[in-house]
Amino acid sequence: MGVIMADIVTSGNNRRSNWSQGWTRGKSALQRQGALIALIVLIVFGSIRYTGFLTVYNINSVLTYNTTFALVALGMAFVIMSGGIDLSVGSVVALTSVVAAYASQYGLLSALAAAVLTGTAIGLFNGWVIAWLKIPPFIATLAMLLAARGLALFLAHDATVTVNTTNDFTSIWSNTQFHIPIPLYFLVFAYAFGLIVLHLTRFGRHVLAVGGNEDAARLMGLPVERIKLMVYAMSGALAGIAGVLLAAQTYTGLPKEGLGWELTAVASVVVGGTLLSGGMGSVAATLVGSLLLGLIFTMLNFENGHGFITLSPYWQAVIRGVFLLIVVLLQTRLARQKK
Amino acid sequence: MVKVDQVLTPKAPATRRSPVPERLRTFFATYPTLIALVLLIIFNVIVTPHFVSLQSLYLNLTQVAPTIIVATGMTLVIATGGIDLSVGSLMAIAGALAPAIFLGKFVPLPLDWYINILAAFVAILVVALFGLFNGVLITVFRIQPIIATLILFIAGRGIAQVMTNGSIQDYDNAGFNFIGRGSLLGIPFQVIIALVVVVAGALLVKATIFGRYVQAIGGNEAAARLAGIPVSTVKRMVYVLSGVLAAIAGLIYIAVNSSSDANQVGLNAELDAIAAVAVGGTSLLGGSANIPGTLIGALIIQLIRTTLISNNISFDIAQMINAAIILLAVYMQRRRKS
Amino acid sequence: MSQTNPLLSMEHISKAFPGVVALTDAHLDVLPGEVHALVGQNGAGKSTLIKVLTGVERRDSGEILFDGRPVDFHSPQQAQNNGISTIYQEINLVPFRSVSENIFMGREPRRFGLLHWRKMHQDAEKLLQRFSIMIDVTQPLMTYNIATQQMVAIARAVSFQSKLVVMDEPTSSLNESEVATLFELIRQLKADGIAVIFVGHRLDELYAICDRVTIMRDGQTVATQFMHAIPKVELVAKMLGKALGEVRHSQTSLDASQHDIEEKVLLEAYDLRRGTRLQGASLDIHAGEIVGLAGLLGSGRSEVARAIFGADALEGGTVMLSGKERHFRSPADAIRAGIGFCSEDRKAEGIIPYLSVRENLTLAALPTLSRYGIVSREKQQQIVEQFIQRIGIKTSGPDQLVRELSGGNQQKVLLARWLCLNPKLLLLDEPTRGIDIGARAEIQSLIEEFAEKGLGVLMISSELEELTEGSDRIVVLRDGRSVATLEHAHISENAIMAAMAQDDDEESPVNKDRDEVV
Amino acid sequence: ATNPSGNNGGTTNATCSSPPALSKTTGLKVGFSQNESNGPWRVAETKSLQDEATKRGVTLSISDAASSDAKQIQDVKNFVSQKVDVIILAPHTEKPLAAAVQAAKAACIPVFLIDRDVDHTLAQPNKDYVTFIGSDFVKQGQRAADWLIAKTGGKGNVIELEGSTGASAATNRKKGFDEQLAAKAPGLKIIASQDGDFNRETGRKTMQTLLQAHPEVTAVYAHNDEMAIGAITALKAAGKKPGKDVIVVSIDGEKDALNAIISGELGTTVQSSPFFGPVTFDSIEKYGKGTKLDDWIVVQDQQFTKDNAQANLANSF
Ligand SMILES: Nc1ncnc2c1ncn2[C@@H]1O[C@H](COP(=O)(O)OP(=O)(O)OP(=O)(O)O)[C@@H](O)[C@H]1O
Ligand SMILES: Nc1ncnc2c1ncn2[C@@H]1O[C@H](COP(=O)(O)OP(=O)(O)OP(=O)(O)O)[C@@H](O)[C@H]1O
Ligand SMILES: [Mg+2]
Ligand SMILES: [Mg+2]
Repeated sequence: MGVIMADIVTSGNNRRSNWSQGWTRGKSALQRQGALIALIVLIVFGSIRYTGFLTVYNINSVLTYNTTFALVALGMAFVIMSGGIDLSVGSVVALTSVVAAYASQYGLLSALAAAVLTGTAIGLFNGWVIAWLKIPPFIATLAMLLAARGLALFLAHDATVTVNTTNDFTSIWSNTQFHIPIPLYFLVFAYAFGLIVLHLTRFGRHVLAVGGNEDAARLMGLPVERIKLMVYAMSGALAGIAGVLLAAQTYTGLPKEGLGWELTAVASVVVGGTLLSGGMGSVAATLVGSLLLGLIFTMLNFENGHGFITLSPYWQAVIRGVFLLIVVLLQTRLARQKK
Repeated sequence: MVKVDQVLTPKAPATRRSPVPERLRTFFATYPTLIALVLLIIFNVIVTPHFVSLQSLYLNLTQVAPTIIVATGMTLVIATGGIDLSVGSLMAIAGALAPAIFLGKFVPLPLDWYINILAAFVAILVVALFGLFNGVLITVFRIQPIIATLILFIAGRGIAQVMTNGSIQDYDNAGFNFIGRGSLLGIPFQVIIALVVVVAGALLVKATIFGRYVQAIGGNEAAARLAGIPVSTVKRMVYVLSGVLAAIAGLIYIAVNSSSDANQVGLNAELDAIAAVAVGGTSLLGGSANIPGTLIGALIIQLIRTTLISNNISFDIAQMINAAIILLAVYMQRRRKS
Repeated sequence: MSQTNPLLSMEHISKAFPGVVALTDAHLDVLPGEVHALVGQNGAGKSTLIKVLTGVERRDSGEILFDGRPVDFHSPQQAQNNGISTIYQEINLVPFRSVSENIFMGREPRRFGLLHWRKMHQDAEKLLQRFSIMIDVTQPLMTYNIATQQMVAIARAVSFQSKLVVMDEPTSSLNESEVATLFELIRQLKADGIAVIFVGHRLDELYAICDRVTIMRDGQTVATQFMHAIPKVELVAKMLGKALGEVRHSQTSLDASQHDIEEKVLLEAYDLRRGTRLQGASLDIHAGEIVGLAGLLGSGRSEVARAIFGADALEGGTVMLSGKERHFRSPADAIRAGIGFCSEDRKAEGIIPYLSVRENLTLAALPTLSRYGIVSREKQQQIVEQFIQRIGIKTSGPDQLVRELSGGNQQKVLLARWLCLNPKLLLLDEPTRGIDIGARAEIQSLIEEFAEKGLGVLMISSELEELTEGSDRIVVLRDGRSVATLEHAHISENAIMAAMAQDDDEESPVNKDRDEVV
Repeated sequence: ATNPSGNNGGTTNATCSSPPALSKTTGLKVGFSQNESNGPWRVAETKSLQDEATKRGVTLSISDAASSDAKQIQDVKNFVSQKVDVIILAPHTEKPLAAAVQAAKAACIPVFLIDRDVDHTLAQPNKDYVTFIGSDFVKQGQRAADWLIAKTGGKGNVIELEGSTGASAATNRKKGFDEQLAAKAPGLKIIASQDGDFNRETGRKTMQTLLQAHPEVTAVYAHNDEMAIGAITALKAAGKKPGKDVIVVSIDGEKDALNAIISGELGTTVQSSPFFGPVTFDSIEKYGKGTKLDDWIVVQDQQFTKDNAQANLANSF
């Protein structure tokens, strides 16, 4: 008897799930496309309008330049999926670039290690403050935004720190492998890693669970604190790599670099269709979002070079704001339509 | 082993201590911050040379007044579960607009007291509209507050710079500068404004429906809507309010310098305000608004700044100490998250 | 049985929360392979006792022996590993994640260190089939209704192969058929020698499935007995701490739902339509009438209520209130027109956890309690105190945060939120879900009382007994359509089941269960 | 292992003269990379270049790095992508922008540095870039010191308002001033030196605070006019008479500063000319004609005092 009744419930459920299959899957897919569409439009527009836009040189320079931002955004994506936020990344990039600069005399690997360890340590501290001291991520990492900046300036004695240009250190930025700049390998590997972690490891799913419903995650016996700790550590580590690339690119540790990177990263993640409330998100779309927001700067430079109109930096700021608005609106539209 | 129908001797029902009533609770939330403030003052009295003087009181109060005003608005925004990153840029817009008006950049006007009022009024009105813009993005287009306000955070300062072409507008207008430089009965006028704003804000939260609605929305939006609360309207009003207060702060800011630099007005104001709110014991998760706390929070942050500068602590160390104190203050009154 | 050592014994447990003493010297012992009922009024301390056992809350004092060893769990995970799996009172799963992930969260099957998705989905499907639930396990949990979510939670808990399964009000959001399936499963567990602690307020269910019962009141254990050895009334008496006489009286007062229904029609809803969930539901409610709304989960009961209330926009159909056609664009409109609505989901759509009982209770009434936007503290206080004692909300005072109240008491606060407006029409979606029998009687007579005064009530409930007892007329929904209306004489559980399941088989699972008891 | 071009696999022929030659002299397409646009000085600099460019019929495309070294390098690379003929670079900081210079060189585009140089260990004038056109910041500091010593007779307590921490202008203006005092007038003690971030507001706030900690101050040295004007506001607010109780000296020579000198509130300001337009494009033309330029074309700065302020209002900014 019970079974018969249950079958009726079941049929209801099936109808329901088919019905709902649409919006949950389609939604996130479309949100990703929101950024993708914009990116494609931008590239096509640029290639048609500007000479020298669609050249190997330009593509390489744009991609390598945005690698640092993309790495930071990847870390941010995981933090946000866990229901948190990391405002310290910009300062951490600055700090780790300084550390890398000091360590550069011992060669690339040791510099890389030093910077990544520093970033990880900072991330662990953030995670500890958030998970164990129960201080909201926004404040905890806001404080770290100040502290890491201060530490960077302190270590660098308020100046830039020269890197060793005689050994292999700067090759991480300037060398190429199979005609592809080294930084791009970092970009690809980092995101491939991110995809695997998110979709094929317990950790990835648990991050989403914590972001989706922390209490539930705890009652299900997930080590919520440890998961948070690792997420922030990951963000710190990626910022560390970005710091190394920055130092290699500029021949210096830059204690004052990375201002406002945290917001760019958050924007990239959101433009990629990840919910700031946590529990849902996409790695691939974060890359798209980050490239999208990076490309707009290049576009503005080319537009000025185009000589048609000269946009003052002030107008450029306005345009960037409007652009962000358009992309975000486009996305919510698409998401809404399907829903 | 198991005694069937065993009836344990029923004890008298447990006596229940009544928990601290709401007022007290908010007071205790404020309490640790108060202690921190007092400690800071004592520290300064001992360490900082010439700290105990009307001069330094005046200095600290005037320097912190704009932050207090902005932070009050930020408290309400945060109480609804939102955030407003655009306040700094909005300050810049107000700061760029008012002089442009009374200097007759749009229409030549006589430099007269009512023109000053007009200029201030128009500036506030326009910025209020920008606040509404934030509110609409959030309520109508359902864009998350950080991103929605990030748009004006980026574009807003640009707008102000475009208006002034990035150059500094110097002017000579004692009448207008009164809001930044004048004083009534020996109290700096901007301090009076700040106090009025704080008191009004506190009353708003304590006594009015609006205050209740703000906290209810931050606490559980779905429930608030089902209880008949006009969620969208309330949210929009909150962002407009935040805009208006930012505008006032912006006007004070330029009046103090008697010049308006779109690149500088309100730079990092959002961080100061958010820090003040958090240090003041308002949960960033929304659902509560502690305006007196915010006042104290702002004072603490201001006092740290002066302490560090006047004791010649270099910027880098200062930053780290700043961070430590913010963490400490928030830690002292964090509320157990459910 | 009495010589076997208990699997679990909790002795002299006490636990105090800031301002509230939840447990004082509570006892509980559970034998291997028995189904042990844990009953008590709202706020008696049942959930707290369980949370203390599973390490969610730390106890202030007392011993816990599990499997003969003294234990002191610091986290649910630890309890889990030691063979205690738990279904907590509020559904605690992750809505965005797929059903199978929710089931295997924390122990996902892996291959070469990476997740083995296919296996996870297959195992999840197999598991759910034991509950004869066939759903797409790859879908996010949130796409399914509360009942399905509850079943998933149960499936998860059972799948741990534990020695003890704790169920805190597992049936509160299940309908009869699902309850039946759950009971089948519990019997299987029992057969496998697994013990079950079963917290519930529906006495029939307890008698149907439980071997022994522990009764709690005010954080203390008042009695532990064989289920059959204690008659219902005595059980209730012990729960409420009243003399038998009183209880008998209050019990019978339940069925006395005879009051005069006024002629004038209060609400008429024709052919309500909304997406796939509502496909032409119609009903009308007279002033002073209590209309029950029955249907399987997903039949659209909530949607009907929400649509009338203006919470969800209608795509078709008309709503007329006292003869005038109305289009409520928001709940606010509906409330102004004198309608109140209690959502089925207390946690997500009801309480505002960090506001006090006072603010929660008066939230909807604020406009009436204030002039020029200034709220009158006195009026607020007045109303709050009145309702706290009138419907017996168990709280340390109007200033207590509502999140600190027990589930049932939160529900009472929400009812009060509407009653204090004295509305024309009240839409109640599962109003007594998770409410103890005493409070339920109070609430029902309260509803009666307001109905006397001309209040129209729409009552959604998955408990047929409640519907048959409580309502003057019953409308039955199936797949978003109203398929039957049962007037007084024809109101019977079987009639309803037949209508909602489109099934003439006289025997209902509930009766089946009852037979075994009696 | 280092590939000094700092350019990622870009296909550019590394075989070009050093410094890269300028093929044509007419119809030039010039890219100007400004490092930020905050404050009157930068605005004036950009304007000067723009005006001169229009005057000479040169198409000038401007990018703004918003105070980010990384972005400025990228801006220069964008110019490379756009194949401009000449790049004018106002480096944000000395070392990082060497990378930009290298990138341009690798693409055989001549670079002219203005107002700040790059680190010579990483890039040399007349090799990697054509020349550096700019003032001598250390000298500016010394001149401010000399004037103050003369004015005060070498006695008093000085508060120093520093420019943005790390900026070469700040470092060198401090160096020049401090060393000069130490050498010539040990009686002038620097009682406090704090970051005023080159802007009026921070200058004012810092001054206010320092003032209340050090009422004994008799002189203020600000690394630029903006901070000096902020300091004057602070002094007045504290009821002190700038120019009488406290002597204020600074650097830049902007209009407000000259007005302050005229009204007697500011002692002197050593000019740091932002008018790079003429000199830069002259140099470009010379170079185009094949002339070899000096490594450093020093911009001759004036100094403004009560005597010449009025007269020079015109060529202030
Ligand atoms: N986190 C908490 N903070 C403060 N008080 C609490 C907390 N949790 C529970 N209480 C109090 O402890 C008492 C027991 O609550 P509990 O949830 O155990 O009751 P219950 O028997 O489960 O009631 P119900 O049947 O309604 O679920 C209640 O008075 C409740 O107010
Ligand atoms: N496919 C779905 N997508 C989203 N939510 C759903 C879906 N199916 C059901 N729900 C939710 O599950 C709940 C139960 O569905 P519905 O309300 O239609 O049935 P019901 O008869 O009201 O049952 P109940 O009384 O348990 O709510 C509703 O609140 C509905 O919002
Ligand atoms: Mg309970
Ligand atoms: Mg429902």
